[in-house]
Amino acid sequence: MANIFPRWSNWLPFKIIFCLLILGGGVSAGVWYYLNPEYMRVGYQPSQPVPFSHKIHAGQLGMDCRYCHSFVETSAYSNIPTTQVCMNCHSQIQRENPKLQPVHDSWKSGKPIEWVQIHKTPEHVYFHHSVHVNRGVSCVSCHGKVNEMDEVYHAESHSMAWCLTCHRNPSEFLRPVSEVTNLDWKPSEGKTQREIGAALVNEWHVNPPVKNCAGCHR
Amino acid sequence: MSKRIFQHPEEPQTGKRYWRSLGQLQDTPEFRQWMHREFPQGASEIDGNDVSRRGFLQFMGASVALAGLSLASCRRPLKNLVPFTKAVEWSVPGKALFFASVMPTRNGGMPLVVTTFDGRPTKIEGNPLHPVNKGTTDVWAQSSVLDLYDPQRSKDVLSLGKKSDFVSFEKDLEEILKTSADGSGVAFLVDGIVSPTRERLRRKVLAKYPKAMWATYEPNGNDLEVAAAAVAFGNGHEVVNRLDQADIVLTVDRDILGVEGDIASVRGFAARRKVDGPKANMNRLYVVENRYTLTGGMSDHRLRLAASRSGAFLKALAAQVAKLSGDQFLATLAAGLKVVDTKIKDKWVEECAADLWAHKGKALVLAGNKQPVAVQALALAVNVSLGALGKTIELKKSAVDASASIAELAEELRKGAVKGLFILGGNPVYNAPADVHWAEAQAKAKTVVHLSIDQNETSAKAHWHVPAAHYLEQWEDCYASDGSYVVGQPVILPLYNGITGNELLAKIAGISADPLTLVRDTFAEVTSASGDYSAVWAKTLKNGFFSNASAKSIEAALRVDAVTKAIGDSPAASLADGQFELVFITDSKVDDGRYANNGWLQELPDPVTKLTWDNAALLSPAAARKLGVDTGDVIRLSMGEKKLEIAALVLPGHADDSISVAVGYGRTEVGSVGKSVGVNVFPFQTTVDRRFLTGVSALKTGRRHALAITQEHGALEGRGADITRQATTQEWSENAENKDFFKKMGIDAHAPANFSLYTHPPLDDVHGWGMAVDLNSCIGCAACMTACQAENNIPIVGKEQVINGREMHWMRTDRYFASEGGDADEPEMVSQPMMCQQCENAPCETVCPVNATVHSEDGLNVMAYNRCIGTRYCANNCPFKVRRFNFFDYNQRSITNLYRWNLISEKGTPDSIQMQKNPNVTVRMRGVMEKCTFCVQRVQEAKIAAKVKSSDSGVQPRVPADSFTSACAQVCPTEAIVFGDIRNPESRIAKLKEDQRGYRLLEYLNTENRVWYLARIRNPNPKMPDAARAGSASKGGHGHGGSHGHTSSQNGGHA
Amino acid sequence: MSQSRKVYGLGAEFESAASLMSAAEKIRDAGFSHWDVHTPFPIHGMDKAMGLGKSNLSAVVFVGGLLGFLTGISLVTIPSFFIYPMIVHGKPYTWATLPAFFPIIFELTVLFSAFTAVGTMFAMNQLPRLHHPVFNWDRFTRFTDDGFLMVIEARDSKFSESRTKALLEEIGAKNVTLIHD
Amino acid sequence: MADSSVKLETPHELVRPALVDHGRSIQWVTENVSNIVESSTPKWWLLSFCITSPIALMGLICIVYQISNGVGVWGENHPNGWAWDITNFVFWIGIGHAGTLISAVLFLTRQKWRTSINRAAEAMTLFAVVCAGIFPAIHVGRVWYAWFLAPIPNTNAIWPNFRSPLLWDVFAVSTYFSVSVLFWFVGLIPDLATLRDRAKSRVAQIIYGVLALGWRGGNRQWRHYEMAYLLLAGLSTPLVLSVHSIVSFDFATSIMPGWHTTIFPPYFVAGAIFGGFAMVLTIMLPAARIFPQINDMITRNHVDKMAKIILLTGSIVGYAYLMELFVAWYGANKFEGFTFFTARANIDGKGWYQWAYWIMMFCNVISPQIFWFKKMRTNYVVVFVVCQFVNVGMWFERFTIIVTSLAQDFLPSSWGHYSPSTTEILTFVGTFGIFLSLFLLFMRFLPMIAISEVKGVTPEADPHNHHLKH
Repeated sequence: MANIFPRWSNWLPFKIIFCLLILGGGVSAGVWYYLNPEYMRVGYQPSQPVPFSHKIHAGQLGMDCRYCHSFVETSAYSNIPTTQVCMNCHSQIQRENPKLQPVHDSWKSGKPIEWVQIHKTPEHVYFHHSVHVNRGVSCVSCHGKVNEMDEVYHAESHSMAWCLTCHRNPSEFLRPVSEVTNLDWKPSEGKTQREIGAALVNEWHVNPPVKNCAGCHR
Repeated sequence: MSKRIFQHPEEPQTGKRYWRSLGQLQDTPEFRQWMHREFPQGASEIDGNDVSRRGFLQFMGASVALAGLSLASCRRPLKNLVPFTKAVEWSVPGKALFFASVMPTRNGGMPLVVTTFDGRPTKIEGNPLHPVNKGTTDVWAQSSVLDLYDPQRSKDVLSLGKKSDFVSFEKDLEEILKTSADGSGVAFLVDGIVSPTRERLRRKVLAKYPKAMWATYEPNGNDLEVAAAAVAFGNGHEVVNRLDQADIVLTVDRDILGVEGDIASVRGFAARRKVDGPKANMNRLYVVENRYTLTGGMSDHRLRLAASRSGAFLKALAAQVAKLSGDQFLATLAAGLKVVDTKIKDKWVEECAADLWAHKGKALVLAGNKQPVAVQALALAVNVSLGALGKTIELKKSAVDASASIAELAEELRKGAVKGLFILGGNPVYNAPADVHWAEAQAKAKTVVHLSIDQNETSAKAHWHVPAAHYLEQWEDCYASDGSYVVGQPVILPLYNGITGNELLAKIAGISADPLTLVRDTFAEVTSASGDYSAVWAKTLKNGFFSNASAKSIEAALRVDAVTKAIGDSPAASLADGQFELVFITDSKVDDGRYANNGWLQELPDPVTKLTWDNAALLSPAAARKLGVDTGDVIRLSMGEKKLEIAALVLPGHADDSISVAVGYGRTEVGSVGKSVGVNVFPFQTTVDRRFLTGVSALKTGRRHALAITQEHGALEGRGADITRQATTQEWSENAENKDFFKKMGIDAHAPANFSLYTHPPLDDVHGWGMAVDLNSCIGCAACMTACQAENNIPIVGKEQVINGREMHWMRTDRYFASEGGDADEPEMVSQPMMCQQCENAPCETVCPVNATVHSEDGLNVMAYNRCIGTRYCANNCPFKVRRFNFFDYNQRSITNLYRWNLISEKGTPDSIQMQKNPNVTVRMRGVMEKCTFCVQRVQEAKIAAKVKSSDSGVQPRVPADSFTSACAQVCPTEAIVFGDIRNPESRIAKLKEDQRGYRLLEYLNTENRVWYLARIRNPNPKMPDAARAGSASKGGHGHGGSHGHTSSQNGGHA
Repeated sequence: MSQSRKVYGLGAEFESAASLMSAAEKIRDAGFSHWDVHTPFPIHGMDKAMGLGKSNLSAVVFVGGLLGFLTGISLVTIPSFFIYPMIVHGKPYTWATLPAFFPIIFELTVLFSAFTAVGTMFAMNQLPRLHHPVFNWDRFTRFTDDGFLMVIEARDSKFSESRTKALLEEIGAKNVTLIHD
Repeated sequence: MADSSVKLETPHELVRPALVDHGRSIQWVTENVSNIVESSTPKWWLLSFCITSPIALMGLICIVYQISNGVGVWGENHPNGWAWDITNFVFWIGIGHAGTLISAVLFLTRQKWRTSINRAAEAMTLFAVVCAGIFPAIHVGRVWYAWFLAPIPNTNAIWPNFRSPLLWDVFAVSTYFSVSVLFWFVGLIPDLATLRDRAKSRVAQIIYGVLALGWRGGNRQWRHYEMAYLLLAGLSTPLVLSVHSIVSFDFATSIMPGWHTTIFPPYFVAGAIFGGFAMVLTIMLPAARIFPQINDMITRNHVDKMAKIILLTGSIVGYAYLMELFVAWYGANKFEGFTFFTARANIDGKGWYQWAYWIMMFCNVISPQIFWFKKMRTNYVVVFVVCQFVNVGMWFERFTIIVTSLAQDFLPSSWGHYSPSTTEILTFVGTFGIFLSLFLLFMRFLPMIAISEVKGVTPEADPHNHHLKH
């Protein structure tokens, strides 16, 4: 009887295995990279109905975050400002600017401006703004340098692992409560973030939930 | 990642919307309309659909409209944040607002504080400032929030069953009134709510139409009690029972702690059950009743006796009391009461009377409020003889004028004298006494206007049906049972265009004023305020009530002649041997049928029978043997022409010659929840036989009917000393110094000390949450279960799934019947609330393969729903079986099509039901395990508040002692459940857990529970014939509570 | 099977396991090194008859098993002890609690060992190898039925077409055939 | 033959019965085993497959329905979080023990009679493990999140709980399945080579050729092959013991009365062997009837030995049952006592599932006692009937353990009955369809007797038996 298989078939199994390994590795790497909040969320920058520039308002004009997001210190939610808030200034300033037309329209008609949501907490996660901003977690830690964004984008991944980096090690992120809305804050000369943070953790008895699932999942 | 401008494509108008389809099938015009009215500034512009639960939360500051996910935006769906255009006062997105309000009930208003999130009420609590309930509520108040959102509530004005509108109705209303200038031919039938504004408007209406007829009907009302008080003390007198003043209480066929009492009685009783030691002045409760009730469950001595023999019992008792007191008059009265049988246990009556007499001035006898007037009057006479007047019973002036009865109104109707009939609330077509033949009578009226919150049997037979506003939707007022004036503030605009009865009355009286003005005017009248009373008003609104000085108790003497006459005129109730009496009991859930469409109430197990979604014929084991039936067998009850087929439910401790059936079931014109639930027994009830009907025969039919009973097994199986520990006052006094007396009972008496090979990981939070449940004051009313359901978004599962054993209640009230010899005829009843014990060494945790349930540093067994894959292993390994599994997608699927193939059946919940959900608690999906969390959302909010308060001050954030509590503890009318921080020495729980009576369940398992039960104390009268049986529930088997106590007292020194 | 192709070796057939065994002893003694016997089942004692020692597969499997053991220990301890220790059932994460982790460590040890054993066996046996010169011998397939075959490879230094053939026939071989590559 | 008569006769009681009857030659073995695969599809096979495969399909449809609607379509409820699902899992996984046990343990203990049954038994093992694996996989509420069980780094930074017996199960069952597949496949290689070399059609040549991996049967290959086989056997033995021990830990490490028992691991393992052998016989006895030619390889001697093992393990199981009762009495824990004496044995009439307990007792303890008699052990009908009792009894053993402990546990208030739903029953029936379909496919396309191993135990294979070959 002759050989059933030609000579080249001897390498075939190894070639197939090699290809499968490459494919499997590629798929894993792809899933790892693409199906990750780091990819899925970071960089999301929808266009908004009003080309509101945080860079101008919070950056150049130096407005405090809390002027518009007024309930961030008291509520779980950081509210989106009402049209009224816009009109506080824009009834006087830049009245003719066509970019502001939707705001004026809203004010006149009473129809709200429909902003596009960027940061979305999953339904099973209970994030509380006020407890963070009142305990020295800056806006910039989660939202990035909004004061440098013309149009806001998703700056951080907001995955659970990402949350835990701070919950496990708050000293890497904390700053004095007065500097929370100062997005450009840097540790003062001669001190590192870790030193400042560690001192604050100690002084304020900071003890974020780490093992307590119910801290965020109720 | 580089920044990318992301241009969401235009959403196509007909685009498929499949991203989170929570409410999209419910894009009903009503909902849109409602939103338009509620949020006129903005929200109406948003599509009404796709409002997810938490999305709704963001409505005020940031409403969310979800758009369909089109292919071009596969990265993430477009979601909009829609703020108001103008800020709304008080509104902070994400924060709850609390409003004081009141729930009108026939026993007076229940003062409330309503929690609202962004304009939608989600939870009801008692008003902590009000002396009547001190922040506690009951089952019905808790469930009423679901009624508000009932998607099947009445939404439209109906004219002869066809949709109409208010304009046409008003036109017709004028027509009716035009025909009768003086009110002749106009009649009103109202329910039993005591509202000052209604009273004021009534007078206005009657002033304008002096010949109009005003009748009241409340099927489960206390009209006979009022009548008895009128006989005894004169018209306009009402009796107030002061259980807090009574050392000895005797109830005869009166479920004073259950459906025939009010929260004031319950709290008064419980106040005397809070014992800190064997010397405490605990009251003693004698109960004579035909079936086990919550009152019977709390009794120290219980005599089971057919309801129709109550008169005979009271006769015997009165005779005894008369003998002891030498009160000749009482002796005459007792002799005057006609009774047929004398099957009363003489010794029992003698000793009971002796005990009452021995506590003269501190004794209270309560007769059933639906017993014949003569019986009730005799009971009042006994009380007078016992010196109760002014001490354990007080008299007050009735807040309402006397009205005609429904029978009198029916008579007028039959005469054809009534042209326009206004029925405000109620459902007489369904629940009027049979001999009134109401439906027939009502048909005689030319025009019938029916105002009610739902379209019921009466609406179907009325010419006009007008939707009523829920009490949370409109301004109302009430008198609380202490006489204080309570304001009902609306917390939401009427969802379905309902109006109040007051509005209608005002219209008839020709007053054009909005409901607020109507109430304010009444307020001015009640408080006799003159000039600018806005400050008083504002304070009243804030506090929710105004203490009314005019509600003080009054004095009156017993009207000897009237009582003698009433007793003499009363016919004898007879119960022949071999026949049954049929007892009409007030249902603890649907009441007179009004709550039939409330899923929470339908699924709430009856505190005694544990029956859900049904009513049944309760009978004793002996009667069941006699009829050859068991639980679930359908029996036929017949009385003359009337026949009724209903499933039997064998209830230990029931009187043998008695069958009890709850009224309020078998509604026909009702929403889908209440449809074909139970059997209607109102056709058996007559104006005379309000409580019982003698001479009923019962027959086995041979058919079976599946009853959904949540607790399959009611016996303790000799485990009473392990699970429900008890001692008598005597046993306790003997062991007063033994710290371990209650801790070493049952298996714990001889199990070796626990030890572990491991050191427990530190639970090092500054807080440690714990709970104590005082079994001595817990009456088992199940208000905690409903509160938990409302707070924690617990779904209902429907009758079929309850039968399958899948009810979702996180906490249950276990009810055991136990007796030493297994005597099912004379058992003791014990109730025990059972929730997650939050074991420090939680057996459920280690078995979870995915770490979905772990422990928090503050001592909670926490459950991360989103991590759960649903192996159910944790539930299996829970010794208390308190974990609940979502066998189906109860929040996405109607309970009627759970078995339809998922892929082809409808999903989604009505928006209005979603609006009830607590935004701070995850709504769980199918396949997920859930359980009591000690209301971790409240814990977290409290901790967050403490942290926010501490901010950068450097003060250790710490939740102040007893500054918040769990939903079950908050609602508990007897304050039997106490929740708090065991690490805070000032908290109540820290003290209670050290109580001598404190024990933890199954201590020998070393689970280190965080729930401490405080053992129940029985206070038997040693002279009573049944005194030796007291506490028998925790005897039998290995664990004899008492005797082991003695053993452990010897061991105590070594331990 | 053209004659011009390279010679792979000589194939020979024997009557029984016993005769093959004695033939193998003789070939061994003749000092051949690149040869093999092909049998329907492993013949007890043939290793010795061919002058082969014990397979050293077991040593490799030990290493594989050890790797599995270490993987198991790391897998169960690193996340639970170091990355995210949680409070579960009141039990600490200390080495004293290792028994509770042992089942997984054990299973991984077995799993790794088994895969190592099979993988190494394949490697040592050069499997899979679908094409092989011996299959060119048309009587070769008898080894899966009841044939007791011997193949001496041409690359053996002692190999000589004629002399080896004679040797084989002398020790009882039948159907001695030249196998081409 | 005449020469040997001169030698000393071995006393007849010490003569080991031949492992292959009628002195069949090794060529006969090749021919008769391969023939089963090579002959045209028999009618009975088509008929059987037409029955089993729709049943399997029905099982799969039930599974899809259950996954899409929720676990609620089963009968599990609140006290009874597990019932049929885990009963079926343990039942199947128990059956899945016999194959590896026969292959590995009997191999290590040099029980050569194993050779004719090990292939089919191993195949049965694999298919039983497939059926077993279905239940824990689908009994979870959210199957699509079952990947949470795998220790993969993830953006939630959460890991599985390595101390959960269920996770041990995941590792044990998947390891067991993988190792069993390897063991089975390694054993198959020489026989696949036989089929390859006998194949007539090109397709069969390629399929069997690829599967045989180019096996050449050289002694240099056999040398490593045998070592690998020995090592796999050595690894499988503790593995097979560990798997059912770990399955028993699901119960033993819990705190439920009736579950919390140190006796469980050996008791479960013995029970698994017991039930597994019964299932092997359940399948092999009809097979031996259908294929008379294999009767010379699967002899009465084999059946006798397996019946003895059933008797032994059945008695161990019986001992365990009695010991549980004794400990429950001696331990004086009322909850334990209740579970055993009331919930299971129902001596006071308050138990709910006494029928399951007494079926278990009769089938597992009483019925195998008939195997004390050799006549019974070698009567195929009796053996088959007893094996059916054992199969039923072992199912009820798991049912008794799981349901009685849950239905009536610590607090009487939470007690609740359990009854299976139609979907649940059909799913279980469906797994029989899957099991039998797979086994039929195996019988049709793979050698159901280990050809090379059987050849190895024929007298012909003895290299010192010169005179037998003529």
